[in-house]
Amino acid sequence: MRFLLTDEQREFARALDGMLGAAGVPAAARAWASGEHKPGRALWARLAQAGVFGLAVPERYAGAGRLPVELAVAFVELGRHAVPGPVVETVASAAFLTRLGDAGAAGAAAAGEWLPRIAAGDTVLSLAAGAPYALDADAADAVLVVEGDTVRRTDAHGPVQPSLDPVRRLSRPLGGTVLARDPAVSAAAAHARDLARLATAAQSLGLGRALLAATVAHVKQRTQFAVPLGSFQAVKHRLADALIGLELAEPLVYAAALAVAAGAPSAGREVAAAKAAAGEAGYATARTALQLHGAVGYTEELDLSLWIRKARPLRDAWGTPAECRTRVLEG
Amino acid sequence: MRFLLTDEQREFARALDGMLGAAGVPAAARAWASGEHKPGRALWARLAQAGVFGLAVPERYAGAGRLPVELAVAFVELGRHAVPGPVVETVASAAFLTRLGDAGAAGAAAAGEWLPRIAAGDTVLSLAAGAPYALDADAADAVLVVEGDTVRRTDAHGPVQPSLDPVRRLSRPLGGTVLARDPAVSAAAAHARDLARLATAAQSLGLGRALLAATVAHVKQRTQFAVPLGSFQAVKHRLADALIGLELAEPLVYAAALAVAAGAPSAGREVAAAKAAAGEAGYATARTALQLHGAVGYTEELDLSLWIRKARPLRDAWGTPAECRTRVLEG
Amino acid sequence: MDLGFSAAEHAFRDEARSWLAGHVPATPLPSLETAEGFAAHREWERTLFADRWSVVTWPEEHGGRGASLVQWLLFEEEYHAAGAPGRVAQNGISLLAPTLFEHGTDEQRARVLRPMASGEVVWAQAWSEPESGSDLASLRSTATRTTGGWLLDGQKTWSSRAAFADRAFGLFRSDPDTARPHQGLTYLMFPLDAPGVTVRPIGRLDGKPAFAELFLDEVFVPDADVIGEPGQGWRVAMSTAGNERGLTLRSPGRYTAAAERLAALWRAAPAGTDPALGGRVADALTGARAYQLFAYAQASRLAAGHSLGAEPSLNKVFWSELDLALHETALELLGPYGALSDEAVEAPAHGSWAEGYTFALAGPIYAGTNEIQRDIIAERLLGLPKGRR
Amino acid sequence: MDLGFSAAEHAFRDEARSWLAGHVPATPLPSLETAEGFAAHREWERTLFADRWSVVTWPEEHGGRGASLVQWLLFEEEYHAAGAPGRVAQNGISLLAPTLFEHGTDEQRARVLRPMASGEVVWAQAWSEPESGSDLASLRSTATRTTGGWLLDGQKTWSSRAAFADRAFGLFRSDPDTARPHQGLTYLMFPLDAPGVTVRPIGRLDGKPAFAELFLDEVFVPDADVIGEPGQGWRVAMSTAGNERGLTLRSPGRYTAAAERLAALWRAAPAGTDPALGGRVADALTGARAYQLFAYAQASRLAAGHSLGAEPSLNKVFWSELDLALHETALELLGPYGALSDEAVEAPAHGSWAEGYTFALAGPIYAGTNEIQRDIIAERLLGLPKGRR
Repeated sequence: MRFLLTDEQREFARALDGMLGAAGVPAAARAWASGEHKPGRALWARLAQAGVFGLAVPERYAGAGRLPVELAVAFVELGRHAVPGPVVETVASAAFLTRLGDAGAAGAAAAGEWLPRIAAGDTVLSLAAGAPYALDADAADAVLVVEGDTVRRTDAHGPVQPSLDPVRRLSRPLGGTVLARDPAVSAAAAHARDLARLATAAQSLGLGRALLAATVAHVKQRTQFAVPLGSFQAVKHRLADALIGLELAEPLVYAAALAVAAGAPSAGREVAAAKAAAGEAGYATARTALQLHGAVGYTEELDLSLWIRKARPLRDAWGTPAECRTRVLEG
Repeated sequence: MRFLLTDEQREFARALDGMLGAAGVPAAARAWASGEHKPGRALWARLAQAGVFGLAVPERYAGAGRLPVELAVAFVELGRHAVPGPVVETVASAAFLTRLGDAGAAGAAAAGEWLPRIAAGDTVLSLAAGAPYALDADAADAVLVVEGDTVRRTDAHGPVQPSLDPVRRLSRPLGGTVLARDPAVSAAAAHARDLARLATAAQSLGLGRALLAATVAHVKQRTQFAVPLGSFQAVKHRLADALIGLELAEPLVYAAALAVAAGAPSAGREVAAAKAAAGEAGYATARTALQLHGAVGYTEELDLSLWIRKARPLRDAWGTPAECRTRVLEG
Repeated sequence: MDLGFSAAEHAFRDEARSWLAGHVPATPLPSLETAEGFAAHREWERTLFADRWSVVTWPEEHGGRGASLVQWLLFEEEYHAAGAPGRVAQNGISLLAPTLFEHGTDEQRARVLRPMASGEVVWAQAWSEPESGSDLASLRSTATRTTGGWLLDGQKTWSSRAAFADRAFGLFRSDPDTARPHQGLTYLMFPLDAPGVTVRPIGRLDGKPAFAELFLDEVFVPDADVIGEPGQGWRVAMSTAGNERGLTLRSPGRYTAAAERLAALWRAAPAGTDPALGGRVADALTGARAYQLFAYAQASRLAAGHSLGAEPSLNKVFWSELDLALHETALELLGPYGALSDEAVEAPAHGSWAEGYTFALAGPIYAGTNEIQRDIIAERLLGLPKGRR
Repeated sequence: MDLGFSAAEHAFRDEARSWLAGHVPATPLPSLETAEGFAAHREWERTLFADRWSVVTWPEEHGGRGASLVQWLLFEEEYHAAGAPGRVAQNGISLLAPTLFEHGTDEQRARVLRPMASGEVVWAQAWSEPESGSDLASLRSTATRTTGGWLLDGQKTWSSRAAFADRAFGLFRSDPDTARPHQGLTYLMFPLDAPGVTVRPIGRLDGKPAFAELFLDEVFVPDADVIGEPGQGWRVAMSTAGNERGLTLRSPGRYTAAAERLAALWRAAPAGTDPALGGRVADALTGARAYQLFAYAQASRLAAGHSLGAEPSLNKVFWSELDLALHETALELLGPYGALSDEAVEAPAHGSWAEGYTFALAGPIYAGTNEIQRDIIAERLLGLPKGRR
């Protein structure tokens, strides 16, 4: 047992962190929110180049093999930098298509068509399964819509419904053509949902880490009543609680990734536990970041708002805490 | 509208407070916990003399008339002083017997027999309705046991089961004779339950007030790191939260008493809301008192333990917060 | 102890209810924090004022009804239960007007109050500065004596509604040489369209310009627009900061109405809704009722001649946390629709839950952060030692 | 990154499991905090020690197995899953022994460790004094030089298990003239049955004498029972206060086992049980798993040569709040039976939930209050400024 990231995994995280830190992500996110996807797509290409999407694609489809731990490592960084776009939905689609391909089902051809393109960063997919809206359908090359044993693909969607995180653009997928109608569809969708939960949990964790770091820096520098805000015990304790939440969520995320990697029967439960814990920790940290920044945290002018607004939708996407708790109880 | 206690009500509270403060209640409570009921019964007589039990007894049974507001005022003081014994159960029994008498039901004779004795402090009753245990059956003159449309009276009970508050002694009522079997029984029991909830909520409120006062006094006097404990912001904020909880629960308690007094259709809901809020506020204050007293708060040596241990059973007696919330939702 | 209302109170409530039933717009106005919505809300203030429902507690001479605080509470209950619009005149009415009543001149009251109450002149507050958030005594903007008045210089921020408002009020340092930071401040009213004023709107979390930064460069203010004595601004501002104003900043009616709407959401929730949300709905109902009753008790005490002291700090912490919990519960009950912004066509209830949530997020911050309020509660209501934090 | 266990780790776990299956008493021992229970638990320590399960991480020469921290974690999981008794030797093993390993002499280790591990000599800690709770540096009890040793005077309190224990260890002020309160303290071991020692048991909330006050009047302690250098006691005590010990104070196995029992309670709960409790059961399962994994990561880091620094403060806050939430949930699930004390004949699970709840209530207080721990987390892990509280 050596429950530590390897040097390679750490180096991968560091490299992504460095690349994203220099890539102007906040500007891309703001453009994305206004429906201008070009900077976001450029970022997407760089993520692909760094190998992020290939982590969800088997080697036979020109991916790196399915590597959930590395995927979690990557998505922590995507969360840390508040990367816009249907990144979770695209890797979940990859997982879905791979399973469909493995099952030799009707949609297997789609796996062959899309998976190499996903790995290369050429295809952006959204995915709707049991939810009325798809994320960023207006930016995606296609949306996969799963209902029971049926999966459709479509390029059409209803009017964009702005969400409380304007970078997350929601719309109803419309029409489309049936890719497959097969019992393997719902099994593949369940697996895709687990991968989506894992990736989202990792994003929440990275988002929370970034919010905590920004807030710690703020309260060290900002003075009130002639002393740094960070010298007030109420401020200290609130930040301590944020750290506890994030520190204890992190191992759940990586253990869940290991369980997914191993195909363990416990994977669904572990992913749900990680999702609930990381999502709640991320949201609690966002609330703390907002409160301790005060009015300035409540404006959209600071890039901080990109992080603050994303915490709650990430907490709820692909399984609210309540849904995840129910899943944990199922054992 | 004048939502303030009258001068008379305040004076009544002050008199009770003064009497109980001088009556050696902690010693009586400790004796009660060891099964020695004499000091507790002496206290009971003084409460009766002060008019407490008569507040639940109509004038025609030698009581003061049914006065739920004054009853709440009194039970705040009983809670503030952690008075031992089935005080709630006795006044709830009075409410039950009165209703039974009003309905002219089979048990009406019992009303005539017992109500004057309750008002006079000569009879201590316990009451079990929908719960396996009766409080202080070993100290009571009789236990009323309600099951559906039937009420029994009994003097027999199983072995005392010590509870987490050793002053609250629980046992199973055994056997007994049927007092009444009548549809009026369950209606009377529902009314008695509401009165029990109201009185218990008032006790929780008074208990919380006493715990807050004791803890504020402690943190002003106790120094750590060369300053009073009460100068630490974490301590301040925790006590501020306790005060908020109690201050906002108080008007719910009195409004519920007014609703009961008026026989308002909303009474059941209002009593439940008051019970949930006061019970939670009392328990939260007890946790705060324990934490801020530190190890000394965790001992049974301080009389404080009599208050700390009572907060949780009061929160749960006659309707847990969950049960009360369900009742609130029923409208 | 009596929760029954008098015949006059009942009559007042009934009159308010029937007026509201006849006048509240059938569909919500556009968001108050947009130019279009601001204009629509200004128009609504005019409607309210025309029938003397804008400022019910003010004397009749200024367009009010001389209503009691209890009547105001009842009016607010009816107002929010009717789903009536947000109040664009609120900053002036609840922050500036009490100061004018206590410290203003007859001339100021005659000139300022009616246009404030009718929405003709909308007021913004200008308290905060970039380096002075919770620590208001450290203000740096200045008022310099000039012929017939003062010249204002400096920067104010978080000025609510200033993006669209007409005038503002705030404290300025008129004597930089005083020993203590609370001294030498002067309370002034100034126009937002005057030469030297630059208004830079700031988008709040949802992008709407709910407040603004004000840059002031030799902005002339006549002596007639000083409230109270020059140099006494801190005392003038603080004398009406607590007490009744702490109660009237956010009326209980707002929360009782929202809690009822939340309970309706819960009753209509689809099968499979997290049952734990029921408990949170019950807590919202109970919390709103508790705050309502607490306010009744406070109004009763004020009517009996008592003072509330630091007690409104309790109100502030309580309503701000209630509001947030209530709206978080609502968004959860709405499931995937809870993620939509108020601008989404498909947003439930015309986006009012989303708008309410965004607004509630600011509650623990403005009007004295909840951390400051808890310090006040501990020190002034519980008597704990000051000084260390 | 690997959560798989090695063959040696698996074998160790299996051996522990089968030994426990054969030895754990079928019904729980009487409460550790009673005279009868103390004796029974002491006997259990002897049984553990006889088969080298008392102190698995110790070197074999002292009766251990030289087990790794990971093996210890696995042992603890098995131990608690098997429902094995509480550890009366715990204070000595987790608080005194690490200090002896680091600062003791060979003679001390040879003399003290085996009887400690076998339950023959049960140790109590004697840190706190009436005026020194969280502020340990303000100790007043003294150690005065005398021929061949020291004379102890003063008062200690909150000495866990001291009502029935044999010996105690603590810090004493040996040089009253030092400028700073952390200086001039000496770490000493002393007998509880010596002349001059008065032990006054203190009942905890449930009345059981879980700790005691110690009155010391010229109690002689030979030089052989000083640990480290005289005057260096603070450094000696603190050098092992954090790091591994912070992890080993409360093993994750305790909470994973309790959470599983809680989940069993939930599954067996009668119809009508508050559905919201399900979410809290899930949180307990998730919290226990999180702490388990967090400990695995810490053990991995320690094995890789890293230090944990102030990190155990995170553990302390987390497990103490988890423990309390878990037991509060259990009592709610038990309905009216949750009100019974562990001494009630009808108490569920032989009173273990009630006993666990009472114990959990102390968690946020002992071993450094959670307030102190949060200060440490903020200052040492987040780098926030010290000094003000």
